Amino acid sequence: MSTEDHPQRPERATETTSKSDDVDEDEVAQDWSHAAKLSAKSMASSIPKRGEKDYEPDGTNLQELLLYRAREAMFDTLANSPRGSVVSNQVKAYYDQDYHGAVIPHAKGNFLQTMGNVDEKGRCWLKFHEFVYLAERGTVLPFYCNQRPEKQAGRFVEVPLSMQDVYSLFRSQAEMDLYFVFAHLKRLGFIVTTLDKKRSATASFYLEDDPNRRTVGAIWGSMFAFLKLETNSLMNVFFYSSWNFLLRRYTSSPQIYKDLKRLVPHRVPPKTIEALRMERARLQANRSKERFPIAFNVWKPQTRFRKKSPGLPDFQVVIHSKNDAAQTFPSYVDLQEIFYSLDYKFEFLSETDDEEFWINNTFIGGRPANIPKPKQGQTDECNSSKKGGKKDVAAHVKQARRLKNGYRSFLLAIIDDGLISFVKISEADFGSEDVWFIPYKRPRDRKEVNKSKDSFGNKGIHTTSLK
Amino acid sequence: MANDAGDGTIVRLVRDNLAYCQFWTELCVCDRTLAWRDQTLHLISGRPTQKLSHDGDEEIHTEYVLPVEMSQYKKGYVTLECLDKVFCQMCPPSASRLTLAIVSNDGTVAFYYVYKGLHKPKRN
Amino acid sequence: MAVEPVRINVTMSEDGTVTNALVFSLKDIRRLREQGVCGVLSGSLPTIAQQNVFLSVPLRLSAEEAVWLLEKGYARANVSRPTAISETLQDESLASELSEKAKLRVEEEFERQRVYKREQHALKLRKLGIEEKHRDEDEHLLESSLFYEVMNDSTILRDGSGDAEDLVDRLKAKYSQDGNFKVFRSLRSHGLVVSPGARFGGKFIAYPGDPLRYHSHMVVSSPLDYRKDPIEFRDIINGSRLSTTVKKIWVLSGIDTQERQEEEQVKFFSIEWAGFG
Amino acid sequence: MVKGRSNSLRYRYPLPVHPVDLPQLLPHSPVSWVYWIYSYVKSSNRITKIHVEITGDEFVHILVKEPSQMIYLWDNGFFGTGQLSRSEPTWFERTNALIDGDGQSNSGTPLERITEQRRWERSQFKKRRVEMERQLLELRKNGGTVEEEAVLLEKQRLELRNFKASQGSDSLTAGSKTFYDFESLFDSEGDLARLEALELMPVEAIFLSFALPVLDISATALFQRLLDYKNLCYDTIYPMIKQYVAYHHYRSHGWCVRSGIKFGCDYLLYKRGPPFHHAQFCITVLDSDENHDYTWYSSVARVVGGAKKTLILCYVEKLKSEEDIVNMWLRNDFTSVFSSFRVNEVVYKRWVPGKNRD
Repeated sequence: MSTEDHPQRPERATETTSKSDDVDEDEVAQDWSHAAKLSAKSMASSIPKRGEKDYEPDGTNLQELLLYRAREAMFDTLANSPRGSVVSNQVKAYYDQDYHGAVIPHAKGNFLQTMGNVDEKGRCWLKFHEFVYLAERGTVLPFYCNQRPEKQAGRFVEVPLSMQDVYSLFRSQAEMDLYFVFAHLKRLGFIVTTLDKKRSATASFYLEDDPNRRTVGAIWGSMFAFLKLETNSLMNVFFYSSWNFLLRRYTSSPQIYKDLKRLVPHRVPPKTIEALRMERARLQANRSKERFPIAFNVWKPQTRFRKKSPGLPDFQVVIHSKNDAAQTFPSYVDLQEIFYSLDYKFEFLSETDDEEFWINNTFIGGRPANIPKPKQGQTDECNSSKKGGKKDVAAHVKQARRLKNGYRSFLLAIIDDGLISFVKISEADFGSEDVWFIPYKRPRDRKEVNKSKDSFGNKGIHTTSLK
Repeated sequence: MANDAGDGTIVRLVRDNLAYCQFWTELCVCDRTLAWRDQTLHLISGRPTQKLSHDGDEEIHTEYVLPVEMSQYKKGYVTLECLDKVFCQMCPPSASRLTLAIVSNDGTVAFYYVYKGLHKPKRN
Repeated sequence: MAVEPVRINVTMSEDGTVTNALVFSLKDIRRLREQGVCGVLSGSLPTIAQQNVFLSVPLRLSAEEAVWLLEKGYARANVSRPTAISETLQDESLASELSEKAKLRVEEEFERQRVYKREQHALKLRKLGIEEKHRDEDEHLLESSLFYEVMNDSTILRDGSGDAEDLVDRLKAKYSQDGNFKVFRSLRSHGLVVSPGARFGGKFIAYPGDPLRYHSHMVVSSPLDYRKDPIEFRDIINGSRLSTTVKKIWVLSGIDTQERQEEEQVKFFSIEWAGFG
Repeated sequence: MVKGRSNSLRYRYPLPVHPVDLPQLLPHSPVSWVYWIYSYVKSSNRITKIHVEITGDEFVHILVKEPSQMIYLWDNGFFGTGQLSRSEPTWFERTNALIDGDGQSNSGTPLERITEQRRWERSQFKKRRVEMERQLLELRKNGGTVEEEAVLLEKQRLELRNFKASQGSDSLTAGSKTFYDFESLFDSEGDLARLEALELMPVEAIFLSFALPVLDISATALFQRLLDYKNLCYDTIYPMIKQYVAYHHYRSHGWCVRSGIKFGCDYLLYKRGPPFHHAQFCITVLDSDENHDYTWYSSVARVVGGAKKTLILCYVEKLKSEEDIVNMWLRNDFTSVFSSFRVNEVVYKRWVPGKNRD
């Protein structure tokens, strides 16, 4: 019996569950005395450190006291963490109902690097979720006014908005959910943008739609699939008949496998630049209404980000609100739709995180995007640390990586009544990988060679090492 | 050994498992059965040994084990109503819980305690 | 309950659907918590805005929590529409009034801060043995360091729009038939505090008291039809395994619509991995 | 350990159909041709058929009872599960070793004994914890202060740590063996009875009859036993087709595919087999238009993730009409039936934003 075959045993599961995996979700995290300490302005009294919670109310006064203190720590922190800004940093943002966003007459602040659109008059336009986010952090002060502030004609009346007022402006639950996911990612430093309606203005991995290419792609694709199915079925008829093993002689196990694996067709997702563009061309024509639109483009935290030419995002996010009766978790048909619509840094295409590669493969409206190349020594730390070390990886390691990581992927943000979690869903392709063990013919000859390896135990004899 | 068709098979399998893998004693297939949706439900009573019981600090009580079938490609037949019936009609009133023995067609048996109503988890 | 019900806020969109209920007042949030309704804090905490573990108002209530509070009379719904703010403020005199009031409030608050800051400043100087002198640049510095606070509760939105009663009746009627709500209500009647449970593979998780102090005891699944639905053993295997590893028990719930008494309709069975086999 | 070497010898064939050794064919030597042809005719990939017993009616169990055949199926591709062992059928050897009172008997796997030891230690550990909780409650009942409580907790923490460290050092010394008496345990000769059978999952049995001629039952006869032929329609055959298509897909690309029920999914994929590698992948099979509530996915994913494995959702997609498929089935053209479905796979992984910032 292998050691892992006792999964129902909780002791074992606890051992193997990595700590960080659970810590981020377990309730242990909600110790507000910790928050009180983090929160500089907080005047909450620090309470005795006691990480562990109790099993159940035991009726003692001490427990009552501990509960009372825990609540005090929480409410003190909340009460002592006011929203707003000091007068010198004050930035007023005015809600605009027609735009359903806010306008800042004279914008300043770091947030401009990743949020808002500055027009020719120098006004900064915030999308509604950006407005709520910045107001909630106290970065901008939310206001309502009876006319656009720049006019200054007649009586100009501005009324400060409370958080309750701001939230009352959400037009639907879906918009509110979108905001919660946005804020969740923003708080962790990610750069998050909504997708622009005008495709021609945004960076894309794809060239402009080419109708000729589309037809050619379609014909090729279907012909190839048809031919493959037909040849396979002819060979299958024989293999699975009772004659096969009477008449044929297999001199190795791989030969048998090669015949076996023809039975079940599998989908091969696009894995190369060519395949991706071919598929895009073939399928663009019949896109129906999206049940799962991409909500956000997301970039990892970085200082180099430019709003004007952001390049391709690192991730794309789709939102699923699980308690909304009108929604379902995506089926494969839905997943397929989502995969088709993805347009981001397809990380599997480039082995190293190669700046050049992505610059050369980013287009805006069918033309190269002309993303400024980073100057020498200006690359982010995260990039430089990743470079190198990825070359010359053993074949079976590469294969394991392909199987584990898959190809195109997106993030599904799930909302469970305000609790947000993420799932990464990637296309996988086990049908294109063979992992069978190749038995060696004369084990006696190999004994000496294998001895050292065996002495380490019975696990981990790699297929590749025994060929 | 006789190989009864249908339910007999899994009752025997679960009993053997309890006797020869878990080392339970006083094993007994109860006479009373329950007809439920084409199936006949049997109950096995027995006493686990201290050594193998999960909650080692508790006293050993007689446990009541209900073998049920699980298939990869067939719908189950046990409903909540069915569990209630087993509790009311098959278990003695003194039984605090039922042990569900899920016999899968992959050759494994897994055991779960079932308590009627809301039950607190173990303290540790 | 003799006390004033808590105010919960929902926005009704054009198509008549409503958003989740939100609570902005800390006082109300505290009272809900003492009632055993915790909701989920969802807004950035401005002083530590770079994390998601400790969040601030608004408190987001689940549909079950909101309907339960309304049904028990512990809460009153304040229903507004996304256009309410601008409609209210179209009344120019009202807008001016609110604007003036706000300015007054800010000025009062600023004055309070000035007094406090001057006191602190004087105290510091005295400690250092420096003589107090009036300097313009100090005053300037003081003015620019005053804190402008964005309030939580609205002064613009008015209660008592006709929508509220209709909506509350509609919600109550809708949820009285809802299995999840029945389960929620039953868990509450057992004195348990209930939270969303998807992260533990269930519909709810249930605590014996305030989650700030107690570990949760149960992961509760969405209800089955007591008489019709076969139990998916796979759910038992996964559910009890997950629960046992985090010291909880897995609870299967069911609704028996043939029971006449509403309270008797909800059935629970608690399941745990037996630890052998 | 010699085990590594003997394992690679014992499990050298990944499938129960073995390749034949044909002599080298030299183009310029007619003699080698003749010898080759002779060898070709004489040799064969066939094996002695394995006998299966199928029990049950609505719920079917497929059993192999002959000891050498049980071992053969386990050794040549890790097919089946010992009903009293949850894995390789070792019950007989284990029990014999217990009866002989020889804990170090070389036929029993020491792993299982270690596991038992661990469980015992764990229960001791728990007892300590209960005692500590009691101490804490007592302190509180007696009006202990917060400071006193902190002191006690620190003391207890230290104690537990020491206790944990002391465990594991004195392994395999716990001895109390409880025995049992059951006449069915022994046969009429007074020898230990062969009570354990090897159970094959239906999909394994299909693979060993339809794809490889290993079992002494034809695919057609097997299906008649597994399915309700009286009410044959798409819905009665589809659930099994779906499972088999997925099983065959992974088997045929070289994976050792075993039941995934203990991880709440359909299959586990091992490279080579359980003695060589841990399973890395868990497979859950779905229809291409099937979906569930999110909690369904999240609980599978958490169980799988907790065991450090990767969850694959394998969606089986129908390429032909239901009518066509039923007709093929009625013609016993299973090859065409199984080829009428395509597998589509996705990796499902929890994503924690904090860990993906750079």
